[in-house]
Amino acid sequence: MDALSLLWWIPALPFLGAAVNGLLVRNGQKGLVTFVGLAAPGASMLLGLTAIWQYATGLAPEPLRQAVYSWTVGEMSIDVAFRLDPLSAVMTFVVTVVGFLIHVYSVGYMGREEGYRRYFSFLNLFMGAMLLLVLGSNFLVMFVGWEGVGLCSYLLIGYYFDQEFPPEAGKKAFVVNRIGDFAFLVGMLALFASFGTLEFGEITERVLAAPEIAKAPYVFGLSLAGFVTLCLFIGAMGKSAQIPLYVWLPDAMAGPTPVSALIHAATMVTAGVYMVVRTNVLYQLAPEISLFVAGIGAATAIFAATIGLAQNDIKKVLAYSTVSQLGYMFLAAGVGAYVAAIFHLATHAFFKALLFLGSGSVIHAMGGEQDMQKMGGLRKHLPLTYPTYLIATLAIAGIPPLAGFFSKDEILAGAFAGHHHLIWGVGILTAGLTACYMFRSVYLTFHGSFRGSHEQEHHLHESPKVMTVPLVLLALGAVTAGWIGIPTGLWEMAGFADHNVLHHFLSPVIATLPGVDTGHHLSHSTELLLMLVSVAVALGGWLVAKRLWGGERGLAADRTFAERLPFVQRLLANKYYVDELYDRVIVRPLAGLARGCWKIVDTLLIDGALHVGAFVTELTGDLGRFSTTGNIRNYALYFFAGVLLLFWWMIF
Amino acid sequence: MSTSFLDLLLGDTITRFVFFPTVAGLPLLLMRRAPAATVKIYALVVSLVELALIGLFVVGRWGSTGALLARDAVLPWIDLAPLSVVYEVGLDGISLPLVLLTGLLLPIVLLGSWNGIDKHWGGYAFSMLLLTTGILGALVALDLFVFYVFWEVMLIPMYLIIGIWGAERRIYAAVKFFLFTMAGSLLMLIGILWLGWTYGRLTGVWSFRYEDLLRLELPIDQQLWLFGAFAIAFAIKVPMFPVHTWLPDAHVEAPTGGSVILAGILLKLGTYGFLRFALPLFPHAADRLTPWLLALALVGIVYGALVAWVQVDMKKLVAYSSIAHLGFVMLGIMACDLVAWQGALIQMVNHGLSTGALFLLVGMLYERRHTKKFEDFGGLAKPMPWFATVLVFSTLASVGLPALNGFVGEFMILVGTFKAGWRWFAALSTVGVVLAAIYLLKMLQQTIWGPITREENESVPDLGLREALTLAPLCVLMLWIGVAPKPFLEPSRPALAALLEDYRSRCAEPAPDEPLLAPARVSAGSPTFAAGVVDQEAGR
Amino acid sequence: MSVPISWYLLLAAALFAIGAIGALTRRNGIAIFLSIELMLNAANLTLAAYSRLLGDRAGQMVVFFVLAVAAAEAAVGLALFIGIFRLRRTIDVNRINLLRW
Amino acid sequence: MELLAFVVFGLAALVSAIVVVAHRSPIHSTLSLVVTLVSTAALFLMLGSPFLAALQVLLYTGAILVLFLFVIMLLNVQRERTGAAARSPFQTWSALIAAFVLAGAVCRLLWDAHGEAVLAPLTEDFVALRNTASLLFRDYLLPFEMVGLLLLVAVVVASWVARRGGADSEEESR
Repeated sequence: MDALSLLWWIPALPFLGAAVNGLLVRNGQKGLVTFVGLAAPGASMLLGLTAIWQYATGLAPEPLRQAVYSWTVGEMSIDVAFRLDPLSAVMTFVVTVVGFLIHVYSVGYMGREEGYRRYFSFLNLFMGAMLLLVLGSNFLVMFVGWEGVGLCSYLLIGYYFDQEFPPEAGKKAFVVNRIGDFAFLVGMLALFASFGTLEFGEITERVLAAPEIAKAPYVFGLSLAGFVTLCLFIGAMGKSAQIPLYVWLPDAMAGPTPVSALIHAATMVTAGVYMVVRTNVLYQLAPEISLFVAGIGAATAIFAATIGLAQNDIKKVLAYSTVSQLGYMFLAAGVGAYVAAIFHLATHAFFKALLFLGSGSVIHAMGGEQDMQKMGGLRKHLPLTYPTYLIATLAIAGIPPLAGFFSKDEILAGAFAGHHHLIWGVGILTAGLTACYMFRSVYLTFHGSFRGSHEQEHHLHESPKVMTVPLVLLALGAVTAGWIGIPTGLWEMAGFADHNVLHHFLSPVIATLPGVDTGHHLSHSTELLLMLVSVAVALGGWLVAKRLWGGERGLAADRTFAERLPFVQRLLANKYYVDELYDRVIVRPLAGLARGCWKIVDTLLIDGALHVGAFVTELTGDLGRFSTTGNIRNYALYFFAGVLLLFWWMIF
Repeated sequence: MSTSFLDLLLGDTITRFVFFPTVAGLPLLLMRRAPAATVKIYALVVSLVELALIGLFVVGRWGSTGALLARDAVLPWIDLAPLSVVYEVGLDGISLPLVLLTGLLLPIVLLGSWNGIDKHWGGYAFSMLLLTTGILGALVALDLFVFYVFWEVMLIPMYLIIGIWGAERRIYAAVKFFLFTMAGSLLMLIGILWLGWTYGRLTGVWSFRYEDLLRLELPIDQQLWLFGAFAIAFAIKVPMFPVHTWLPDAHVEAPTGGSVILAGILLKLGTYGFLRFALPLFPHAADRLTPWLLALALVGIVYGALVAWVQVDMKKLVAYSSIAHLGFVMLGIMACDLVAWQGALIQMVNHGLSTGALFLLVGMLYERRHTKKFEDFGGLAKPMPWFATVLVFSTLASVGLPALNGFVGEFMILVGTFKAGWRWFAALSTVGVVLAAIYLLKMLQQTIWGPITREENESVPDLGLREALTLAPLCVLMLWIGVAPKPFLEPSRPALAALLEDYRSRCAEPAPDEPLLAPARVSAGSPTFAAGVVDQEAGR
Repeated sequence: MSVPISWYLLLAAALFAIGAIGALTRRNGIAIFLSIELMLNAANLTLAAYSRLLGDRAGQMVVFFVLAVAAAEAAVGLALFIGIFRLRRTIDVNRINLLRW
Repeated sequence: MELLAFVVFGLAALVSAIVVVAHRSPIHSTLSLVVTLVSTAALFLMLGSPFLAALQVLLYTGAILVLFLFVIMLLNVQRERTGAAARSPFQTWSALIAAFVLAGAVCRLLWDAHGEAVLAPLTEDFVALRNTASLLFRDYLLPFEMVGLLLLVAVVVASWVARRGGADSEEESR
């Protein structure tokens, strides 16, 4: 089977599944729903893996482009086309595999829900849109997927639509994303206006052929590349939850947990990183924006990590952790370590999905309870969930040889190599904080003694197989995913040939521009030293967590902290009051302006002027009206007066 | 060979489908005692036949030239030397999408008014049919006098529809609608007469034919005055920012069908007028005033969106959203770029579909709950899942979600505007995209999501078969245009390209000091009719 | 001795003015009607006088038609008064102000 | 002789006209209009139109005014009320002024135009009824027939309007 010629079926299959489940299947047919809901992404995964295999063994690294049909013609000619190159291959792999596992998990997690069919329909829709995003050959198809995943995010966050909060959270997610999309759109416009195409390949070729076009001043003292990359990055800020547009992601936890795992941890939120790497040629030509990206990434990383320390909702901890890790990825992209960004994206997809699914298993066992203050000691009751969760925690904390270690280390090395020492420092600090708050969640959830009610304790049970098997498989990924990118330095020190598979595979995607220096190389000793430092920091974070929350200590540390530094604790627990700030500074003034426009401009000024005009007319009419007495004699008199006037006029 | 009006009416002509609704609708006025079902089915059949007539006419000419052009034989109408008014209608790629949309919306509107209109159904249906004739006539008129007549024909039925079948404040709304529109169209009438008079001064014969008047080269000051007269008439219809206040009132008070036709087609006559008349007839004035009109369009986009956001009435929200969406169309038209024009044209259709669907949905909700206020809704997705689905779908189309129709138009408009050099206008108008998400999602939030707060909402019935049939064609088209817009864009391209070519070449030459008569344009001049097929490259 | 033609005309003018005063000041509908007949009569007199002056009998024809029209007018007008009287029990034109404002 | 006749009939016409206008009772007004019309008929005779004189007496006094009288009696119209509310001094005074101005202006004009000019003597030809008849039934045949039609229509309409329980009262009772 030639999977490559069937490339467009990879996103099409999940769409088909969504349509079948959404329109044809009835609510009661649960078996059918499950079959369709799993078969579509499953088939898509198989097809995707086959295609990637055939591509990697046959065509690589030449990109494969497949145009399905032309969307528009004429001056603005855009094809609906797909592109398989190393970058999209990696993304497709991550999306289909993690996505399929989460689908399987959902069968168990969502089994008793009333909206089962709706859930699977939306989840399939999401898979389709996400695959459209990563496989799209031009900005337009990417944007379709980009908005499509946003839509699914909206629908799935608001899955529990009969409650007050989830739909609100969904709306917030969509709107905040839209703010980013607006910039994305402007960036696309600028690209199209300058290059006349939106194809990734063509744009890259043209920029490579004539970088001076992209470097020419455009607006605001920015070059074209600078303007476009700034716009695109603002788009990425929205989708990938970076400062200042990160506020929607924590709220997005209102959706079902598998949704958080799939959309708000593993796939959709990383789309921004994917886009930045996809357009790396432009970023390389806009060093000031790249630095900005790295700065925002680093700031987000540490900012979210500090908030994560003070959260008590297990999913909120993971949400801020996601924001923080996404910051890492942007940090990587910003300092030019594009491969590292994708690497971290891939490993993060595995361990963060695992964390979320594990937390889902916990929540499932707790009967919907998400507050860690009411948990504790769950490892006895959840014999499979605990080890997998622990593996994921170790991975995210950066303990070797798990996945997170290699990817995080590569990022930090990249930052150090690019002489961004401040950013490196922030990164390493964040690594420590990450280990700390992640182990805090492990200790509070699984260690110590149970703090919930008796009813809950009685109810505790391990999840069914359909949920635990994906956990195990993801744990496998969380352990091994890092091995595809073991740093070149390590191989060489050990005396082996370089087997940094990922790096070799992805390097054709990373443009090499004359005059742009990307090859920062560290000496092996420095590299090793950096690794040791980051491992030490991670272990330090772990130890701190163990000291504070380990064993039977439970929440004592949190209480002490709240007593000693009530201000800081409140600040962290309330997420630095950013939501409130936005509400006061942006939302309310805007609503006031809108109300002013309506009540003052529309009703008072425009309609008022109109009504004044109408009143004057009416008044004039009234004055004239009094002559219409209805008395025939008056009319006769008018008539007579008229005759006299005529007479007068005729004679004189 | 002399053709009579009757020949046109009976032949396979534009005239036939323009006048068919009114002629076939006349019996409705006599059916005062007939059972309601008979009246309704008769009207529906008439509307479907009308759709078939339009469809057959278009299909019959499809592909013959590639550009789909047709025009009826020209009939003398008022022949009092030196006054010469002719009846001349023609169909080209610019009017085609709107003609098709009109034909499509007519049966949908009648079906959507099935139970919502509770008195004088026959009269209502006849008003709709008469309105259709007015709209179609204005869209195909090739003589400004004929255009004006049809333009005014549209006014009366709409006035009646709002005034008779509207809600509580219907009289206020109807009068406001009437006065606004009338004020504008009288200015336009003066402009038309002035043009005819000028033509008469130059040739000895007053003519109002579009193609004749296109040959007029006027000095800039006259152009500015005349463009102003036309622009005000069309801007009121669109409606653009400071003259928009009739629209929310008209929409809120109008019955569902009236709102659908009003938003779906009537408003487009304004933008169509800009594209067809105001720009080509007065290119220099249009060129000079472009930044101002772009600014007004931009203000309309942002302003409409902001005001929509704080509405408490569902229908009013949709009405203000129309202002924002039509702002996009105006942006595209004034950008004077082929892509933008194509986008503007397709956006007119898109807005008709998605806003039409939204108004139908609001109407269905109103029939069930007799209220349009947000505070009375909430949580309706539970009792009405299909309603919620279609509402979300239409809303997303309206928001401009890619792969649905709204995005195609917005994107092309923005690309064209940006490409034409109006970068700031394009960039700033994308703010409207953000705001659209805010207010439309607010609408969803307050109607279908959340817990049910009112007891009456517990058991609202879901969509029935008739309602589903009403909405289905709209939804299918929304998805189709969004996924594969190419077939919808192609027919109008040659006509737009020719128009743009003509506009640009005329702008390039300075305006004369005295009115002049340019030689008749054979090729690109009068949009596409003379030459039949226009060179595909003409627009570039 | 023969009477100057202007005397007839002046007499007609005087009658006309009197009729006009009546038509404008009376409130009784029938009285107004009578005044109008008076004015018609004055006009007839003028016509007859000019007919005589010019030696053209066309003027007499016109008078004939005026008379006929006056008859028709009287018939319809009086019928209207009867109708109005049935409705409103009065023919006082001050009270028949249906068209007021 | 002619002068005397003119003075007598003219004065009679004037005086009775004033009575028509000034008397409160419609019956008296109508009766004094009879005097005016008969006087005018005499003047017609003096102006050489015996046909018109006859017609005036027969048609006006004989038919129209009798109709008036019938209606007045049918409706049993009272004298005009003279309450303060019924008076409208502005209307009255302006009517008087306007009428006098008009009359004055017309008189002035006529006097200027004709002065003391005396008429030529009457000719047999002018007075001859035969000639009048030939004029009416030959040259003016069409208008004559149309006047007949007009009268027919007037009669039909009048009888329809005045019928008991007409359209108006039907409207009223609904």
